[in-house]
Amino acid sequence: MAEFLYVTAALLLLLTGLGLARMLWGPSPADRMMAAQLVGTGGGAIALLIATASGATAMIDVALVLALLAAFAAVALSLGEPGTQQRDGGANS
Amino acid sequence: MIGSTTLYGLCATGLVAIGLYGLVLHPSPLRKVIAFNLLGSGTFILFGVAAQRGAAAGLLADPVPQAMVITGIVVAFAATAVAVALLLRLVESGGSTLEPSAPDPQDDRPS
Amino acid sequence: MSLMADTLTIAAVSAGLFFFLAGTVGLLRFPDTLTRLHALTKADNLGFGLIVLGLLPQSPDVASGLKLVVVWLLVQLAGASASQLIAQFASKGGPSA
Amino acid sequence: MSLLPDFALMLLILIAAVWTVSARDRRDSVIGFIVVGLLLSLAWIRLNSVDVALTEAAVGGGATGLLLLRACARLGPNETEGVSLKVSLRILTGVLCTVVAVALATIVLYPIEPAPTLAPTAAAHMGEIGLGNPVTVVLLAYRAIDTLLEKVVLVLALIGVWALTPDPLWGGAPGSLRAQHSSGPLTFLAQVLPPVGIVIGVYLIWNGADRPGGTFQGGTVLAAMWLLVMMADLREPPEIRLHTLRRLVVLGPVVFLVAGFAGFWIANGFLSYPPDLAKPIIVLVEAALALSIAVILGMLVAGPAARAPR
Amino acid sequence: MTPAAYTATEGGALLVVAIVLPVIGMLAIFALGLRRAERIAYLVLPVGLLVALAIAADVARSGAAVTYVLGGWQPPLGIALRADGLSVTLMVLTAVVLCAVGLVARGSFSTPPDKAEARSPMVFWTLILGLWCALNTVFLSQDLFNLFVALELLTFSAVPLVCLDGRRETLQAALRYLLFALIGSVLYLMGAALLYGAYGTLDLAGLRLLARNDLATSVALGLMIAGLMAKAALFPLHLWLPPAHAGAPAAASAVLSALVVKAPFFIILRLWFDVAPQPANAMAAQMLAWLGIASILFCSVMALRQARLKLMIAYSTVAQLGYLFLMFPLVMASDAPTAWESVGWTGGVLQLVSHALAKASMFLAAGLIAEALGHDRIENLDGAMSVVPISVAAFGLAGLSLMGLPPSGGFVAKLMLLTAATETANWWIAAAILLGGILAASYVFRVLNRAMAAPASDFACKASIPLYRELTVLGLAICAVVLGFVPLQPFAFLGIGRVGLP
Repeated sequence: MAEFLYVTAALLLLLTGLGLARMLWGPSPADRMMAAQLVGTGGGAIALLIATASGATAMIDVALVLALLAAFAAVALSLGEPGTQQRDGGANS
Repeated sequence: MIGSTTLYGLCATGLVAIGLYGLVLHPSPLRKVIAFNLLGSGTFILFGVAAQRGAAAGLLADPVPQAMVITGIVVAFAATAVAVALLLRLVESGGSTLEPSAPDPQDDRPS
Repeated sequence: MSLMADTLTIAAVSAGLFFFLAGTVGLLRFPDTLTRLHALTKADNLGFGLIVLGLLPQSPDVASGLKLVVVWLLVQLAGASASQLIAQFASKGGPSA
Repeated sequence: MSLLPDFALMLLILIAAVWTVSARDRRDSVIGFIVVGLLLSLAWIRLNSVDVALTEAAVGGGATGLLLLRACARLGPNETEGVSLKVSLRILTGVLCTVVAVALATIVLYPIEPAPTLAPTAAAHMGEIGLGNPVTVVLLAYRAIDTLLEKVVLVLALIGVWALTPDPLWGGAPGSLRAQHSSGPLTFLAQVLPPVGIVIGVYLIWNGADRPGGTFQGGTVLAAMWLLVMMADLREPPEIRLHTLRRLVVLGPVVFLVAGFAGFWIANGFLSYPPDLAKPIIVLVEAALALSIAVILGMLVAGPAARAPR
Repeated sequence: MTPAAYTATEGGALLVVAIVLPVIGMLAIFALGLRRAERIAYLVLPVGLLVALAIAADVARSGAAVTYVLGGWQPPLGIALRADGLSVTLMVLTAVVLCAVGLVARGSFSTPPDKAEARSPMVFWTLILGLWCALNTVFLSQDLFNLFVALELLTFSAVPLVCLDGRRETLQAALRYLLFALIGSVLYLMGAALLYGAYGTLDLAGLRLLARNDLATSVALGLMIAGLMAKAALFPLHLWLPPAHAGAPAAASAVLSALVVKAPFFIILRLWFDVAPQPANAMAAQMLAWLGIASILFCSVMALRQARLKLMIAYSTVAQLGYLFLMFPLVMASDAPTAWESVGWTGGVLQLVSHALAKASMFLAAGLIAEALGHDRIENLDGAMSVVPISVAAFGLAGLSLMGLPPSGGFVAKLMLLTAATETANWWIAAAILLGGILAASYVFRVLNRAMAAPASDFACKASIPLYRELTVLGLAICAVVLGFVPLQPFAFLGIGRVGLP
């Protein structure tokens, strides 16, 4: 069973890696952020798979933190403006 | 035969080289700070490799370098925070954040 | 019992992997930002859920199983919020170049 | 087992790193950096350093990304920033980086055998502390002075950030972190996630005594929850002159120092613990430190005061 | 192969106090938000000086290093603190300079009576205390990673001091300083990672016993020294220093120039003489010396060309730091039985100490002159002598040390270096020392000439300076002069604790 889970983790890593192409291609920041999102969830899943396969349950906590903070990058991205040359100087005035 | 630990050592080497390149050459401080973080990550992985190679006495990895890395990550975050605050203040005061000698025609001044 | 659990694990995890594959393909192949987003989040969340489902029978104790479920719930929540935020972000500036 | 997955992970990290340095737009670069951080936490799992993986997940994926993206939002997004164009300089730097990389790679490829390690020594003395997580024991007992001084570094960094406050605004609150357009999903997230996050943060701190986790990981998670609430505009950042805030910031270092000095009376010297009391003392110190870390990290991201005190 | 254990000595607990006391003061100022931040600082400064003197007395009396093992955990697992002759010398120097700076800064960084807390006093005093903790840790710690944390403490305390006034130029200088410092830190840390991978210890004494002459060790030490060079502003990595040190308020500049840049140099000394496998690499020593020579010549010429007094002094700092790096080949080529019995080593250390005193005095004097005249343009210094005569005198006395004229600590230091250079037939180094002295004389006299000139008819004094501030500055300058009466030979005190490590 462990072997199967390791192989799945490896395949999932490859898929995540393919998703990175979207980060390179873009074209908009939203597209790139999606790739980051995929790495976050995919990474969480990989951590869970390795944790179960190796029996090191502490690794589940890594997935827990990854999942908890998965939306953070998207939230932070939405602080800014999507594309135009604008400055968020008003936020602190 | 190269072990997986060695692979991560090579990964650290790559991160160091990439980070160093960006840190020296990028004219914009924000990009320098990002490159500094890459360089730092590479360095931390070097500690991680030492930790993994030092697995012994029933521990999966030597805890001492791990503790050092955690301390290092905290310090790197603090450095990033100070640098970011500094460069935001610089932009707000109307200054260019670019190195004065940089040939880049554009600067961070808001339009 | 163990055989049944293993079969469930293999089936569910494989299905999860398939949905991840679908999500990645969608992310790469779909023509514009919003459809890509849709494909990614739907497939991702399903995929993640199935993998968690598959891992549940393998978890050594109740606490770990519980944590798996919490992780799944968090990913659901994060996925839903993040996709909406990204969609809002993308539509704010119109289709950007 | 096959090396392929590790090789793939290494390749992905390097690709994301190259993108981070070479992207034209600075926000793209930050996204690249977040991806590197997420992938690195997987690498740390593979290096059997779960404590570090947790830290990297919390900091690389969360705090640093937030800090940098917020900076991008305030700087304005669309400035093209290529690498400096002077060819001679680029070649020189390239050569320098290659030399460093080759030297490091050679050292990595021909390690000392058997690898020197402190693991046996560290494991041998764990019984004197009574904690199960060796990394926590290193951080709070064997090398406690590093941790203590690192907390001082955090306080100094906070002072350094606050020092950038324009004089008339001193004592006031940092600028609001909220997004320009309030949005339903964000508010929802900020209402639902923090209770869970606080539980997880406390769990990480508590768990850190015996299993991977600890003050910094837990504290970062707590800080992230606080920041989320501030970003959703459910709370404003506090004024930096507030005494409560100041006291929370120094709470961790002060408790640590008191525990350290207590060692002169109840054990044999500064930062040493009596074996039967070691665990409660360390857990107490960890709790105080985590609280301070959460407050400091949140305020570091929030930045210098931008409004006059009320 | 386990290194000999450290044994905690009688007064070892004082070492902890030396490190922790400033932290307590800093946290107190930060947390209490007192009406007058400086009150706590004035409490901490004299006590800290007494602690440093007590440790020095202990070392002098026992003739051996004072040691403390933190938490009772033996290195390499734990961390040891150790004060030898060199470290206590620098600790006392630090305490003296900081106390003097504290006195002079009272005029510029007192909390206004109508406010509960003001920005610049609060920031200044907390950061000065943070610096003190960092410096004492650098001088005492025996662990390379702990030294990294100390270096970071130093960076985080020093950078905000540069941009205390919030002007655009100083913000820019601070940002550049921070970036250079960060490169330095990360290179240092990389070296530490390699050393840990090679030896499984970062304890100085342990490394000294184990150090091999192999690739990993050379690369590690090379990276660390390169990183520290960036922090110590050795040519050509000095670019950050002049704007940063010139932009900071005078009291902060004094600390930055006198003490902060010395800390990375001190760690280079430790690495070179306590860690590197002996004999050290002769080519590396020559290279450091050549960079030192370039620092001396290039930055002295730059100092001559500056229009602003503080910028001139800042360039002079880089030049004077260059002298420190001359000692490596001189010590290597000397035939003294140990490094610390050679004339070159003593001369280098003496140069470090006398420059610290002289430069602190000079920056403080420049600050007072600028306060009195309302500007620091060298061209318009006429009349300074009539307004702040004591400060101008202090500037001149401190200048003696920089030029290397008798009687001054700088004279003895440079004479020792010169002797060592001629003894070991390093003629280029000897020539650089002489030429550097002539250049220093030109830039110091350029200022003094203007300052002594009769005031212009429309001359107006902007502010009157209390006598105690001027006298403090003069006191520092006199200390630098008094160092000139030490005997011209290696001092046994600086060698205490260095034989038979640990």
